[in-house]
Amino acid sequence: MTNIKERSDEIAANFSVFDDWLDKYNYIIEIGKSLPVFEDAKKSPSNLISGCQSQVWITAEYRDGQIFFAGDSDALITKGIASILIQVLSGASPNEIINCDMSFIDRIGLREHLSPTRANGLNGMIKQMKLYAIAFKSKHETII
Amino acid sequence: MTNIKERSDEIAANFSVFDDWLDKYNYIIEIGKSLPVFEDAKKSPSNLISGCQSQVWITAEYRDGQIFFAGDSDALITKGIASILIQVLSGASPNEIINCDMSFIDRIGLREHLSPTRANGLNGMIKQMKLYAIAFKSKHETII
Amino acid sequence: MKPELQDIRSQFPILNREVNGKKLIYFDNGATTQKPIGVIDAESQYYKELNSNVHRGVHFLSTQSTIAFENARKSVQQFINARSENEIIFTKGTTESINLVAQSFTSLLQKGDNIIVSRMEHHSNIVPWQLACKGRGLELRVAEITSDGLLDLQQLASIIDDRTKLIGIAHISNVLGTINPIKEIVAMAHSNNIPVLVDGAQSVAHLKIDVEDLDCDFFAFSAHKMYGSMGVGVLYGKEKWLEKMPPYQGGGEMIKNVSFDGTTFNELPFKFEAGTPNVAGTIALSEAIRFMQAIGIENIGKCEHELTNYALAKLTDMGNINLFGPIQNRSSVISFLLQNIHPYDAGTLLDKMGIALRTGTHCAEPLMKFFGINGTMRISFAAYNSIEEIDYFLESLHKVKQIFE
Amino acid sequence: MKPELQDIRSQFPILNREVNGKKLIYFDNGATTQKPIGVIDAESQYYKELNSNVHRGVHFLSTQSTIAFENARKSVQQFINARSENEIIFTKGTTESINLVAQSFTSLLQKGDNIIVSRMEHHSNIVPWQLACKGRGLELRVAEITSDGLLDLQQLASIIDDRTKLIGIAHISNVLGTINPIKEIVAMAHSNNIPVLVDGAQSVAHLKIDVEDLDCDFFAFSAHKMYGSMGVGVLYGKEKWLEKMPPYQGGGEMIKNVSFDGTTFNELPFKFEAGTPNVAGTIALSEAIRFMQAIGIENIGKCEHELTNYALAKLTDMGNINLFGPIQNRSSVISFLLQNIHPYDAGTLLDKMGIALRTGTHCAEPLMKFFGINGTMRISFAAYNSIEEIDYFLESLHKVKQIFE
Ligand SMILES: Cc1ncc(COP(=O)(O)O)c(C=O)c1O
Ligand SMILES: Cc1ncc(COP(=O)(O)O)c(C=O)c1O
Repeated sequence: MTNIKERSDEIAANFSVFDDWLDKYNYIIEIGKSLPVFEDAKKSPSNLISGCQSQVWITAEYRDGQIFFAGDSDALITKGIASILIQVLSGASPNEIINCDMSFIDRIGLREHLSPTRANGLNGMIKQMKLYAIAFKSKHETII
Repeated sequence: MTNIKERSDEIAANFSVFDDWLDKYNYIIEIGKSLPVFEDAKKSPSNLISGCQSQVWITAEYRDGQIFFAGDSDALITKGIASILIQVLSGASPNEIINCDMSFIDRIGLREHLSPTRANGLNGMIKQMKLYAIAFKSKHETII
Repeated sequence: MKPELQDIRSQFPILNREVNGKKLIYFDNGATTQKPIGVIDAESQYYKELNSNVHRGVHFLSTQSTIAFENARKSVQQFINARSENEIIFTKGTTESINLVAQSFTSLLQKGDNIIVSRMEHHSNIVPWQLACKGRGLELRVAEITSDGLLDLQQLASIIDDRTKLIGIAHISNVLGTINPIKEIVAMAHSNNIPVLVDGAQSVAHLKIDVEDLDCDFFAFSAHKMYGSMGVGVLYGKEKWLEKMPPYQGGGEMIKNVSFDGTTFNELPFKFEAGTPNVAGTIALSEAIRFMQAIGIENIGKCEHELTNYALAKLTDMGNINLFGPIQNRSSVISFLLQNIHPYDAGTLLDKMGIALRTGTHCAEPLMKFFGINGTMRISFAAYNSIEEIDYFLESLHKVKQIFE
Repeated sequence: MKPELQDIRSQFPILNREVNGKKLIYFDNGATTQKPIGVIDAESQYYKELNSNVHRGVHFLSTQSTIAFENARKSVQQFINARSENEIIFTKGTTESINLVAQSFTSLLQKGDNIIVSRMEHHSNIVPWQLACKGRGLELRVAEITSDGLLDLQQLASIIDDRTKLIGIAHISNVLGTINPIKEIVAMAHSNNIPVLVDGAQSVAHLKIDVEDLDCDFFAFSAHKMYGSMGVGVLYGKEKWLEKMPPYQGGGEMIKNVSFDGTTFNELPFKFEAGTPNVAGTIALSEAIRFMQAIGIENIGKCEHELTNYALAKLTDMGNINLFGPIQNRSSVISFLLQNIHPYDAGTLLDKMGIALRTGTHCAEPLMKFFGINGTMRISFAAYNSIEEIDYFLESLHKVKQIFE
């Protein structure tokens, strides 16, 4: 098993081969296509990340100390970004997610998506995924 | 009898001898002192020109087609300016006052007092004096 | 490019800049226009030479600032042909202008009265009324539109009744480009003694505004959408209404006398201008008006019209595209969707190509719902845009389509 | 003149100008401060390089504008030591900030509740409450002052009861220079569960503001009184209150979703920011903060304190003068009257000598009434003022006295 750091380093390395923005975005779109199918039933308002121009849904499951995320978006670039976050964060523990360092987003050249502009969903997705981690932590880890 | 034009030309001529602002203001203050005594009883809210920093009161009387103004102020410069207006406008007919050209104020170098700043009373005084003229015109001249 | 257009463009420093390594093409004028150097300099010159608070000072800077500020009011009055400077209230923008009316005017109404706004309004001409209606027990009615994005005048007539106390309507839709028939609406409304508020945010930079001719009761707009600075707006209101309406905000400037026993309010327009105004921005607005008048507002409209027709024709030719709004008698705002491509995806890639356009709901969610969509792409033109820019944009749009095919 | 002061002065282009043929001496800082070139340039650079609407655009300029705008919010947060950026609401000025609270907060109250403001408030911290009280059936109570211009804390304690729902108080009086004991007042108020609104218009440029330390619930100020642009203000509010309060104005930005069936509002701070904000002015405010921090707000305060003590001593020596306000623990606002000389007369002549000071009621008529006067002359200092300027002013004041003798 790899950890968040290793997975994000790997993604950053994959991105480092592109010096053309178009190739980079094509790659993001490709990554999005690799996301497992997300059933329409899960595209509910409660799973929707609010405030972004594209619709993006994220769900999370807790299994044996690890969190697994799934998601989808009606916009391909947003879907690709969701997919990157899901790849990096899925399988980590609540604590790892709560404390994880998101600077890899900068390294893969997606910093513009981190802007406080509410149009894009990246900040909203990260916030939601961390909220899931906090919720699972308080639900499961104080009991154990 | 002189008319508004002649009286204002005369005042402008008197002012033209000063090239120092201090002399000019000393002269304005002097002119103020020449105003006839204005009884305290007439210093009522209804005679007060509103909106200026100094208190200035203006009254008007109609006699045989002519309007005669009186006034006072608690500030000497304002009193001087009131006095100039009273000298120029008193004795004129309502029509003359309603239509009179106030450009002499510019010529005597008091243009700054004409600013839309509500701090000074010049605009307010002129407005009030013209209002008196309008009122007297409608009261007396439509009857005659 | 025509030499006149070069002349205009050269006044806009930002048009020389590159974004993402590409020459900037700014097609987001509906959101805010760029500023000519005359406007930018007017504001900085003010701070370098004249800066002072207005209206109350006896000193030179204050007097000069006041004169410049009140002259700006005069420019605005003449620009929109208002009868008097008392009808020109400075606010911080269209949104505040509408909120002022929504709060102050509705305080004169009775529970059960109603207000009408249209389906195509910007949120700024919806939410203030929702808040006021909720607070005062009024009803908000909706003037519906047709599928080609025109106001349905028959339906409008049918929802007016004797409890209708105001109609709020955009002069031009910020999504569809529809130019609403204000004079007709005003005639209909006035025959029922109903005042009309016109949201002029999208028209003031594109059409000659004559409030006397329109005969509307209120007209609201923002300086920043007409080559002026941010933080300045105007509310035009007929004196007969403004006189009746209570003050909106309280503070300095708007009072005649203050005491704890009772406060009296200043005359128009000051009654509605509480606090230190944005003097620099207001003076810059008069410079923006001068800029527009130097070109001629009709000339601006004509050039934009050409750009709009050209773009509409080319976009239609492109195929696999949905265009929203009327085809004729429209303004230079074009909303569209590429089939099977999310506007956010397309907008993100076009940005990489240097093109600034807007994607999303354009603060008009009820209108989006009407069309059953989540958003559109929107291009909107100003005096400095060119056919060449549109050609580059069309090329780029082709590339985007290829990427997503 | 000290070299540090020369450094500061050289940043203010307007200080080089002459008025009425004399070098400008600007002592009207209580009304508005002058702007350093960094602030002026920040605003014009924004329009030359970055201008765009914020928050909703996907394109480069919009993203960069949004980042700069939100960074400005962060600067303000840090500058006044707020806990979160959500507590920083941008408005158009102190007056609007107070109106926002006066309308929105009082909507949570019941008929018969009361609000307290002090006798020494600026109209901007009186009239909004009068309007709100009238609209909602609340009572406005007055915290009285002593003849030396200090708040009467005993009387304040005596008018607080269990229907008291808010206390509004100036941090520093714009007439007297009194620095009110905010922490003491807050402690008294909080022990009765009453929130406190501090009008910081006159303190923010002179004292280090720490809202956590003051523990006030609201703090309002204007950029233009702290070296920033006109048309920008701040309302700090504790999140617990802002969360409870309904929106003030409606429009773009402040909503989450809009429909005619029901609209939901955005999160803090956006819930209170309807319409296009003054992005350029807000960015310039962060530059004004940088300017102040570069000198050090404590240093500014110290220099102003020296100027104030010097001027107070010399004015006292002059004789035939009435000084208002406390002698110690005061700010750099000095109000006075020359015996038998009308402030307007003196101000007019001093203006001719190049000195900009303020005369009149200073938007504090209830305070004028308390002292039984119609107005005062007021000088007020900022970071760029000097002892030399005060000397010239004193000389000029002597001349004025001679003229009227
Ligand atoms: C104490 C005080 N409060 C409020 C204000 C109002 O500020 P603004 O006009 O910037 O809204 C002022 C400014 O004159 C002031 O001195
Ligand atoms: C039609 C319309 N109304 C109102 C507004 C709001 O203008 P502002 O944000 O300047 O207040 C806009 C701007 O987006 C608009 O397009």
